[in-house]
This record gives sequence, structure tokens and C-alpha cells, in this order.
Amino acid sequence: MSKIGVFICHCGENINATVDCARVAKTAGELEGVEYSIDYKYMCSDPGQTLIKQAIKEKGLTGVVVGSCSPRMHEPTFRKACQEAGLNPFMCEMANLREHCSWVHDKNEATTQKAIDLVRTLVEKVKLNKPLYSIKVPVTKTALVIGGGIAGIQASLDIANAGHQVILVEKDPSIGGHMSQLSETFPTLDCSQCILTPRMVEVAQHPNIKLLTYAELEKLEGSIGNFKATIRKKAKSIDENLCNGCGTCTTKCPTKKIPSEFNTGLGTRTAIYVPFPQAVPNKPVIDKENCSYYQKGKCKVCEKVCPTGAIRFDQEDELVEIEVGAVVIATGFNIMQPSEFPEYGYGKYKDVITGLQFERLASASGPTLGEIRRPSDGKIPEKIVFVACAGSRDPAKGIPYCSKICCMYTAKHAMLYQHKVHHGKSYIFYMDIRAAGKNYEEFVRRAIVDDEVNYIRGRVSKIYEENGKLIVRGVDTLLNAKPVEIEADMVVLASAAIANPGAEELAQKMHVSYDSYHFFSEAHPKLKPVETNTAGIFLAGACQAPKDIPETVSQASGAASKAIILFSKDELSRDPLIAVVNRSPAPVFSTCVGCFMCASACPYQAIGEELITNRQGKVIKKVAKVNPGLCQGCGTCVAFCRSKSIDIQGYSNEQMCAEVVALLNND
Amino acid sequence: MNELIKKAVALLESDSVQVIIGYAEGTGTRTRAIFITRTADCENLIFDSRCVQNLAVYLTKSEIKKLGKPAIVAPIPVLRSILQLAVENQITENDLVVLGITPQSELVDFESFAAIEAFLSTHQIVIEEKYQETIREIKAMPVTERFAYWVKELEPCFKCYACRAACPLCYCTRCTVDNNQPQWISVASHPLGNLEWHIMRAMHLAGRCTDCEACYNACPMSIPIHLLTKNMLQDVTENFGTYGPSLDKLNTLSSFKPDDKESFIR
Amino acid sequence: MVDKEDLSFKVSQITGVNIRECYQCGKCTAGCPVGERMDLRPSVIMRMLQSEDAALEEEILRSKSIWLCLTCETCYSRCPMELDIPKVFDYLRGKSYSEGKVNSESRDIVSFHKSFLNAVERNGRLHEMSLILDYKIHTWNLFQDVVLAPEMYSKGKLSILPERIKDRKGLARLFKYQFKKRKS
Amino acid sequence: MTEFEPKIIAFVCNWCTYAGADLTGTSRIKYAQNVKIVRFPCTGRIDFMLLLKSFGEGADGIIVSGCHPNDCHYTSGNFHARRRWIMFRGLLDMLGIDVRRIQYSWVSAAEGAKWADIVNSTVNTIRELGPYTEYEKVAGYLEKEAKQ
Amino acid sequence: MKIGFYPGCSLTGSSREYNESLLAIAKGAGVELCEIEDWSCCGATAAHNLNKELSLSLPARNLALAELENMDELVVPCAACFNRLVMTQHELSEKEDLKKQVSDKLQMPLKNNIKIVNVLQFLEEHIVPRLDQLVKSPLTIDVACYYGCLLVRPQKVMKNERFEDPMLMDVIMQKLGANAIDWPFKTECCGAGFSVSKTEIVGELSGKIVRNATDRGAKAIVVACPMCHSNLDMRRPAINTYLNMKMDIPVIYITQAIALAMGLTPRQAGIQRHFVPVNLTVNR
Repeated sequence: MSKIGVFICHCGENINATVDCARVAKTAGELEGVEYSIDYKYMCSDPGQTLIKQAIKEKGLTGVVVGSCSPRMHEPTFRKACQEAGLNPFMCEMANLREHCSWVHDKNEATTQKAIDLVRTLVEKVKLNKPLYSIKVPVTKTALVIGGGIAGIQASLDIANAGHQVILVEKDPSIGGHMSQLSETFPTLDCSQCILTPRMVEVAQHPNIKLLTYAELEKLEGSIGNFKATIRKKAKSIDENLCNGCGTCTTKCPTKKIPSEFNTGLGTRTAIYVPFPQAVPNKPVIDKENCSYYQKGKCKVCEKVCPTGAIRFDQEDELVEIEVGAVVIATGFNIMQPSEFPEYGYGKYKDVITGLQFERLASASGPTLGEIRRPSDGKIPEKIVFVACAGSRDPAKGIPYCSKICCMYTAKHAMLYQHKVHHGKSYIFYMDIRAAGKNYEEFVRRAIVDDEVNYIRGRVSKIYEENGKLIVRGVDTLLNAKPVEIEADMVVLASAAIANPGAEELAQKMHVSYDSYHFFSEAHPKLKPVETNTAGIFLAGACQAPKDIPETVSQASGAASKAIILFSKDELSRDPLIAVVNRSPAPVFSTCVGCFMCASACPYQAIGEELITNRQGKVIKKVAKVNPGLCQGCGTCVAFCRSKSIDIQGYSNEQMCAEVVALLNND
Repeated sequence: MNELIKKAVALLESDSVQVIIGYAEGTGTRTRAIFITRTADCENLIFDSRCVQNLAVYLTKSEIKKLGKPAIVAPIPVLRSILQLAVENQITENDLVVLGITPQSELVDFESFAAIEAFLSTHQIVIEEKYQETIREIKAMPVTERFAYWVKELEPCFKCYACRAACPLCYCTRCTVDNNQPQWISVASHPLGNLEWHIMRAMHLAGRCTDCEACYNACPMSIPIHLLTKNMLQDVTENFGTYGPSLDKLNTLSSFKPDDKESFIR
Repeated sequence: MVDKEDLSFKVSQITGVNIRECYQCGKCTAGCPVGERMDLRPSVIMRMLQSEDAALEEEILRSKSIWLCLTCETCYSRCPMELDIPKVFDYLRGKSYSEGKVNSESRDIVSFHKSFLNAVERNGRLHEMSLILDYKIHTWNLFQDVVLAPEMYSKGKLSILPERIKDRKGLARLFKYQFKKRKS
Repeated sequence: MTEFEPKIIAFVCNWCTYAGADLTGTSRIKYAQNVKIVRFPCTGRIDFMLLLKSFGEGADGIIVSGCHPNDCHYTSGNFHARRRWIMFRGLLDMLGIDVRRIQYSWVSAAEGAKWADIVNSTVNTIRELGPYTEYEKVAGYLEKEAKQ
Repeated sequence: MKIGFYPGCSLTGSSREYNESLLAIAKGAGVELCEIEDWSCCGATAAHNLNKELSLSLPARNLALAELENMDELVVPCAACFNRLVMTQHELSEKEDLKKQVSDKLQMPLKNNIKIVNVLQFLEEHIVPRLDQLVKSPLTIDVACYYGCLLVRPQKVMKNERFEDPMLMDVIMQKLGANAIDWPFKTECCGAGFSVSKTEIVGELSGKIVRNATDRGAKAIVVACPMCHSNLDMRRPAINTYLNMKMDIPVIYITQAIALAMGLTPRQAGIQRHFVPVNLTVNR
């Protein structure tokens, strides 16, 4: 027989002000199976908890219902108290009398009656509760870091330096990401590559880091502590062990006119290539799409000139399976496509470029060796217009959000331009200047005051070419919205930062959620900014939302520390609220008929097969079996099972039925 | 159907199968299912338009399974059920020999379930116009009248479960109606129990039912329960596209599309 | 007295354009073909509406801008917030006209529109010659375009007699007709 | 005669709507007492049999609510649930069980006000529809039997 | 299929040549256009600016008449009329009560579902597929295709994919053998309804268009709108005054260009009605 204890909390006056707590306790005490019932001012306080513990011991309670705040608030508190008093913690349930009752209703009879109903419902449930025991899962102390930009690099180094293994996967032939493309960085104007390349080398040399470039995540299975990842290593067409990175092949390759991704199309590369001189690893790959041999079956020049015989035309993509305990996603961002700006002529006029292209023009390692020369004819622009918010804060273009980094880099661009072209004139069309950050506002003021950059508050409506000039039609909203027309030599669009193409697909592979712009979603916007909704998968950098380098690095270290915390224990303990397939005596064994429709409904691939054999070892039945390590306890399978052969602990069919019956029968 | 008999004899003689599930003359003008284990009995096999019982129901029955590997006489409704049973992991290709029968009463061999699916793709499930009309009429009733209509229609049900026994897809070891922990539905054959039973039965067939009408044919009270499944079939087509058993499509209710459309969720 | 439900509220209600969504980027003004000539530019008018200041609203109704608008829809097609500014201007023009607040410098534009509708009301179709005569009488702008007419005539572009539609009764009904007014 | 007070049961998921209803409380937004919540891990767990049971046990109305599409804590439980609801609703409608008595909704953890709105509007709808006497009559056989 | 035809007032007066050339090519291509019986003015900008009711009821009257004659689609060559008709159809389709009011007042039924097409859409569907056979003497000049506002905006209703840089007219001109230049003024406003009341504005706006087309080497501007035509052609004195130079680039209707390419005489195409002399024999 059940001996249930009911504990009604006044929560100071929070509950008691509208609910007659004493009467709730009294009425509950009269319910069948309730052994003890009491109300108290603060049930979560020490004396309150003591009250519960004593009652458990003295009355020999078999179950506890606490009528107080939301279980999302104090369920762990009260379950722990029960455990300390020797009662299985899962024999404790909470009736939500505060958030769902006292705070949302006025003081009257119906409110108290509702409180009674809620308590009675949970009493009926708890009678059917069964003792449950936490599930222990071992932890694989290796982290998978996806993306080798500054976020992935930082996270990898932090985890590796804490003594754990890291597998860093990068889709491009080299790590470095967008940061390696930047010229100088705000607000200090230090050279981006100068601060980044030492980190890249450190990654390559770190004994705890295994670097897989030109590789992508194919599949991710499992759950926190025990993921199984399948990585596709795209064929580089070279034997990395033999290649010594001498570069002969890249100089001799006859296909030289391929737009360089690294130089954002402003320079060219060969078909066998190293993306940029400081690349890590500094070994080439063959771009099959553009290689004459792969496309036309003729050439093989690289193979002939290679001194070590490292070229492998027959190499194929390779799938490798790895086991990891945590994943850090650091896949970065992209910038908006040219086709989105018909009124700005981007894609039509060569001298209308993006901010990222300007970075390459301003970079000492770029196609112009750091001189600002316009793409069309190589002339130094005398007048240059920067357009902020090109795509950002523009719901019509599908991007209502602020890209966050453009205000600062546009100020930097104008500044770099003024430093390099002393007699030049620069204009920035902007809507607001968002320079919240250490030394950021000062930086922008310097651009305006010291470097004489003309800031014009207003948006540009159209850019067109007339007589070799780019006519920029904008407005100065601070001068009574006076239309402004500037004849510019070059225009730089601060085009919006957007999620990487394929982000959605990647999110689905990993079962992490993403927002409507395809940036990955953090578990909580304030308190869990680096976690995802999937335990064991963390976020770093601009794949979560646009952010600048310092912020990216901080988040990467945050994500790394989350992984390190996870690795600090040998095993994980999980709530046992998971699905189980029933068992019954022979000859039935289980009522499961093995249709396995639950398996296709399971979001976690947690349902497998179990063969039931007789004494002679002959298979007599094939039934479903839940892998407790994978099951997350959503219960979709339970609702789907026609014969009710699968059930979920803590939310079982019997319990839920009892709740429904109890809730609706109050007379 | 000499050809069918010859084929059956050959199968038994070569011991390729141990039992033939087929149709034979029954009482009066009716036909019945027979289970032939000896070549001599093969001559009892018949096939004509009266053979409407869905034999696939026997494929999952343990009594029949005990007889050994079966060959089954399979007109189109049976073929559909076989395919659905295969999708649901209840039978495998090695478990049986399918003696397919076309609507022109020709015998066809099927090498694989995939071949059955290919064949069935040219014989899609179609809800006859007369049923569509009836469903439209029922749906046109005011909601209370419609409810009263069904309560009345279901009243004669005395929970004999013939519908369940005849349905090839009701192969559960223990039906939920027999589960009393919790007591999901009222066992007695009063209006509530009847209503709940038929709702559950229909829902359990959602996206699975192959419209063979075996349930309706089996019902001693001729309750039009097949209208419920036919209506669901229409709903599936309307909401989720094509319908019918398929080896590589997931079941309607154990799969989803992120952009499934509905108009009633706020 | 400031009526809390005045112009901006009505604009939003009747045109469905939420004035509050304008964040003053100025792209409408920047692309406006007559932006230079306007006394109150589109983005300024949007800002004035946001102010809910009766004096500013009065200024809008008496402005030249609302009549200078060509309804070319460039502003609308490029507005990042997809605000239908031309629709707002439609409403403002209607209000300015019905309240007799048309800017004196814009009366020729209004006169032209009126002459146009007069011409249509008479015949059901526009007779350009009648339109121009009517307009000239109303604006005393007698010598404008005097050089064009003979050449137009000689090129067969002006007919002396108007075309008339048959169902002039039905047409008259349309000209008399006013929609049921929403509660104002 | 006292006014009809609808009996409404709400089936909600733990991660979105239950948390959303918590937020309604923290925001002190008032709503009618008629609706009482049963907590589920996920809308995917909500068995149609429980909805049926609720009518059998005398509910006048039902609310079923969970995470918005794409927001499911378990990534796809709500998508499965949605399909099930579409089919179940079609069947109930065919049988003349008044589908207006079941309100489905997506309420996120941030939509405290929406939860209050869903509750209040559902209570109003059910108030207008009146007690579910047709179903009660059918279910009533049970009680009669019990009494005999 | 019955193709209805709504000429609009301009085509009976100042843009007579547009009408003539359109009917000529339709005839040449064997496409029958049925003029709506007793059509009336669409109300144009005037009604739009001064009288909301008329701005809907006048266009709706013509739509209702077209429906009565069982027309499957309605060709509206005047871009201004086209815009008013489409906008009316759009607004009435969104507001059922308004549609009913208008229909009541018209004392005519209004289904409001006729397919309204502008001249470019008409050409694309009915003439372009036959151009290969129809073109007798290809035009071999550089042209600037000018679309103006009303054919492309508002984007939400017109649903033109390339509303900043439409290409339909360019494609047709290329098929006639001409070279359609790339230029940035395709959809800039010409001054529209201010032709009479604010001629100096037309001079400026149209002037910029004419100047850019000339600068980019076009030998003719091709249009599909009577208002654009009269502003660019008839208002050339005002344009010249604004630009302070004499511009002689001719302005022709797309239908005239097709008529000429089909081998019709310039007179049949109505070329003689233009203010700016047209001479298209200049080879590239």
C-alpha cells in the first residue's frame, strides 16, 4: 500500500495569498493512500526540507508530493532531500501551485479547488511511480572540433592543453578561416596573419591535436560522452606523407586562371594549389573540378615534376569513424551573395566590391600587395564610398539582424584607405555606428577626426556607372534628408554576415537546433551561450551569430572549458527517464511484435533489435530494444506503439492515465 | 485455374514450400480458405471473383506458421497486405512464395517484394466514387447529427473482434484493448466502449490500412467501419501525398516532413 | 488640442502601413526622382508622422511634396522595411485635398487631375483636347503648350471630337458614388 | 443556475509550453482556472488515447501544446505529433466528435502571454460550445452500469 | 482562347501609333484582339490621387465588361492603364467587402479573376514564339530598352524577378536583330503625369534618361508606355532646355520595332507621328 506524504508550501505569501494552503493540505490528507499531509511557509528552506525528511523516516513514506513552485525550479532540490532521507528520488513529484496556479489566478474558491486538483493528480501519479536509478555512461575523452578558423583553433588548443585529445576537422585545404584573409584588425590595427599564423602552426605541431583538413562531418551518432562521428576525408590527390611541400607542382601547373577563393576572386590560383603561402598544412590539393587531367584526361604535369612522387590521381574520398565525447562546432560564417544587391550593381560593376574583398586589397599578402587598387583597371581610387548595412538590418533582403562587425571594419577600411591614399576622399554611408567594445568608440572617432573620413547618415538607394564613375545616390538624413550624389571610383559594400551554406544540413546531422537564419541556436541566450540543446555539443564563434575576433576567441575558450569539464569525470550520470520495451513470461517474452516503426520514429536512433532465443539457441522472436545510452526520453515511440509494448519511465502509460483520470474526476 | 493447381503441386512436390494457403469452395456459394499440405488436395484450389477474403491474415498466425513455409494465393488486396507486412518486418522474402493473381485472373510469379511493389504501382488503391460520396454525405451532416449517426451505427457492435481477427495488419501479440494496466478503453460493448474501440482500431491503421475491406466483410453486424479507414486513407493522401504500401517509404505516422501543412494549430 | 488618434494612427489604420517600422535609413529619399525638389522628403514625412505632433502633421498636409510624388514606387521597391510609402502618400493627398489644404504651389497639379476627371466624367473616355482646354481655363495658363497643339494635330495625335461611351448613366453613378465611410 | 464552468485538460511538453506557462506565472498574467496542466516530456509522447480518455472522463475541452516546429527539444517529437494530430483530427471529425473542443498550439518557453491567450480563448470557445453533453451521454452508460 | 484588348484613352489620341503598330503586328502574326465593347477610362493618376472610389470603380468597370465578354486574358498596352487595372484587381482580391461594394455600384457581376497582361507579356506569349518566321528585315542598331516604373513596380504585385534590371524587352529586341545595351536607367521615372502640369520636372527626369542612353551609344530608345513615350519624344524641347543641348535620339514603341522588323512600312508602324524624327537605318 502507498504511503504518500503531501507537503504544501506557502512560498511566503506567493502561494498562500490566493490559495488556501491549509485547506489544500487538509483535503489532500483525506485522499486514499495519503499518510501524511502538511503545509509550511517555505518548503525549500532547510527546516522545510527537514520536515519532509523527518516525515519520510518517521511515517515510512513511499512517495512524496510537494505542492509548491514549478518543478523546473525545485524538483532537484526536493528529490535530493528525499534521497537523503532514504527514499528513491524518483518517488518524489511536484504539483505546480505557484506558476500554474497562485500567480495566474485571483484569490477565490476556484483557485484553491484547482490547487487541490493539481495535488490530487500528482498523488495519483506518484502512487504508480517506481524507484529508478541514474544511468552511468562512460566518457570518451576526445573532442571533435568542426571548423579550423580562429574559433576552432582556439577551442582545439585549449582542450589539447588541458591534456585531452582533439580531432580538428576543416573543410578547406588549410586551417585559418576568415581571419587569415583579413588585413589588419580593429581596434589596434595589428596584422591579422601575424597574430594568427603562430596559432595555426601550434595546432599542427600539438601532440594532442589530430588535424584533418579537406574533410567534413558525414554523420554523427550517439550522445554526450559517447559520440560516433564519421568524417569524410575528401581526396586531396596527394600522398601527404611523401609530399614535402616544395611547391614545384603549383608553379608548374598549367591551369592558372582559377579565381582564388582565398583572394575572394581578386587573384588566381592553379588547379593543384595551396590556398595561401602560410597555409597549414602547407601541402597542396588538386581541385578536381578545374584540373585538366580530371576533366579531360590529359596533363599530369604535377606528377611529372613532383620530386617525391607524391601525386595520387586514383585517390578516393575516405570515410573514417572516430569516437568522441564532446563536439565543438566552429564552422564560422559567410557573406551575403552579390545577386542580392541589384540596385547596387554588385556583380555588374567590377569596382563595387565587398568588405572581405577590400580586406584582400588592403592585405600585404593580397593580390595588390596591400596597395588599394581598384579591380577594373588597377588605378588607385581617388574617391571611395563605403556602404554600411549592405544587406544587414534589411528585412526586405531577409536579414533583419545587425551583422555586428561591419561598423568597426568599415571604419577600419576607411582608415586604412586614408593611410595609404593620403589625398583620397572616403565616405561612409551608415545608419548607426555600433561601436560598443573596448577601445571601439575611440577607434571610430579617430577615423572621423584624425583621418577625416566623411560619415554620412543615410542609406544608398542606387549605384550606377556613368562615364567611368560610379554614381552613388544616397541621402544625408541629418541635413533634412538631403539627397546626396557622389561620383566614386570604387564602392565597398559591408555585406551582411550570414550563416554558412550547408549550416542547416550540418545542424540536422548533429540534431542541434538553428534559428531562422540558419545560425546554430545556443541552449539559453543568457545562461547557456555556448551549449546547444544537445548535451555534449558546444558552439564557438560566428556559426552561432556574427561576432568579432575577441568575442569569438572568448566563446571558443568557453566551449573548450565546457568540454574539459565534461572530460574531468570518468563517467556521466543521467536521469533514467528513458523508454523500455516490456518483458513478460514465456512463451510471450514481450508483447512487442517487432514492427520497428518505433525505430523509424526515434530521433536518436536509440532503438535496435533484440533476438529472443529458446534454450536451444533458436531465434523465436525479434523485438525492439532501447539503447539506454542513446535514448533521451522524448517518448515519441511510446505514443506510436500500437500494442503499448514500449513505455517510458517516469511518464509511463499508467502514470499518465492516472493523472488524466484524477484531474478530471473532482466531484 | 489449372495452372494454379499445377504450380501448387510442383511447389509441394519439390518441397519448396510445405503449405499452400488458398481458396476452396465453401458452403453454399461461398468460398473458404484452405491450407493444403498434400499434393493430392491441390485440386481443391480455386480462384474466381468470389474469392475476396484476405488470406494474408494467415501469414502471421502461429498455427499456420507451424505448418512450414507457405505459398499463398495472392490477388491484389493480398499482395498489398504482403507488402505492408514486409514493411513492418513481419515477413521476409525467404518466408514465403507468392502466387500472384492479376485482375485478369492470370498467374504471376514475383521474384521479390520489390517486384510486387512494381506491380502494385500500376494498381493504385482507389477509393470508389460511391464511398467517396457516402463520406462526403456523412461529413456534410452537422457535427451533433454526425455523432449521433455514428453512435447509432456502432450500437450493434458487441465486440466480437471479428474485424480484428480478419485484418492482416492486426497481428499484435496483445491488443491494447486487452490491456488493463492501464485500462485504456472500456471493454464492455456499450456505446463508449464501442466508440473508443473503433477509434483506436482506425488510428492504429492510419497510414497502414491497404483498404482490403476484410474488417467490414467479417463484421457480423455489417457496421460500416471501413468508411473510417477509407476516410483516413483520403486524409493521408490529402495531407501527405501518395498512399499505399512501399518498401522504401517510411510509415505515415512514424515519419514526418518539417513542412507538413495544417491549419488548426495556433 | 492633440488628438491621440490623429494622422499617424489613421495612416496606419487605413493604409495598413505601420509608420513605427520606419527606422529612418533614408533610402526612400535617396532614390526618389523628385527628392531634390521636395520641401518635405519622404523619410522626413515618415519621421514627422512618427512624432504624432499635430503641428507637424498639419505641415505635411500643406506640403508640396505629397503632390510632387510621381507614384513611381521606387521608394517602396527598395525600402528595407517594405513600407508602402506611395500608399501613405495616396492617403495624405486625399486628406489634404478633402480638407482644402493643398499647397498653393501645387494647385496646378490638382487642377490638372480635376480637369482630367471632368473630361472623363463628360465622355467616359479622356479627350486630350478637352482636357487641355479645361486645364488652361482653370489655371489661366493659357500659353503653355501652345506650340505643341498644332504639331500634335498635324501628326494625327489630337482629335477634335471626343469619343463617348454609351453607358454614360452607369458612369455617372460611379462619379456620384462614395464608399461607406469607416468610422472616423 | 450557476454559469457553466468548462473542464479543460491541457497536455503540454516540458520544454516549451510547460516552461511558457511558468513564464505566464512569473509575469503574473491572469487566466481562467478551468485549464489544468498535465506535463509530458514532449508532444511526441502525447498519445491520442489520452485525449480520447479525457473526453471519456468528462473533459469539455482539451489543449495540446508544445514547441514550435524546429524548436523541439528532441528535434522532431513535435513533427511526429503534428502528423498524428492531423490524422486524429480528421478521424474525430468524421465521427462527429467536435474538433473545436481540442485546441492545438505551439507555445514556446518565451511565450507566457500567448499561453494565457490560448487558455482564455479556449475557455471562451468551450463556454460557447457548452458542456459536452453528447459525449457525456455516451460515456454515461459507464456510470449507469457502475451504479447497477 | 479569347484575347481581350483594352486600348485606353492615350491609344486613341496622342499614342495612336502605339495602337496602330500593335494591331498591325497582331494581324501579321494572326492573333485576334477583341476590343472591349464600350470600355471607359481607367481614371489614371488623377482618380488615383483625388478619388479613391473612382480609382477602383473605373478600372473595375472595364474588368467586369471583359468578363461579360468571356475574355480569357486582357491585353493592356498602356503601362499606366495596365498598372491601374492590375492594382485594382489586386486590391479587390484582398478585400472581399470592397469588391462587393464596387460590383453593386457597377450593377455588374465581378469575379475579378481575368488574367491581365501588359504588352511585353503579350508579346512574349503570342508574338515572340513566331518571330523567327515573322522577322523579314532585322534591326541592326544599338537600342536602349526603357521600361519605366509602371511595368515593374510595385514589385510585390508585378512579381518581376529582376525589377531593378528587367530583361524582357531586351530579349525581344535581341530577337529582332538589335543590340540591347546594358544601361542603368531602365526603370528610372520619366516624370510621368507631370507632362502638362510640371513640364520642367519631366525635362529633368527624362533628360537624364535620354542623356545616359545617348552616352552609352544607343541609337534609339525603345518603350512600352504611352506616357514614357510622350515625355521622351514630345517633351524633347523641355529635355533639350534642361540638358542645354539638342538630343536627337528617337523614341519608338516596342511594337513599332517589331512592325518594322516584320517588314511593314514606317507609315504602317506610325513612325511619321513622332516629334523626334526616326531613322533606324544607321547600321551598327
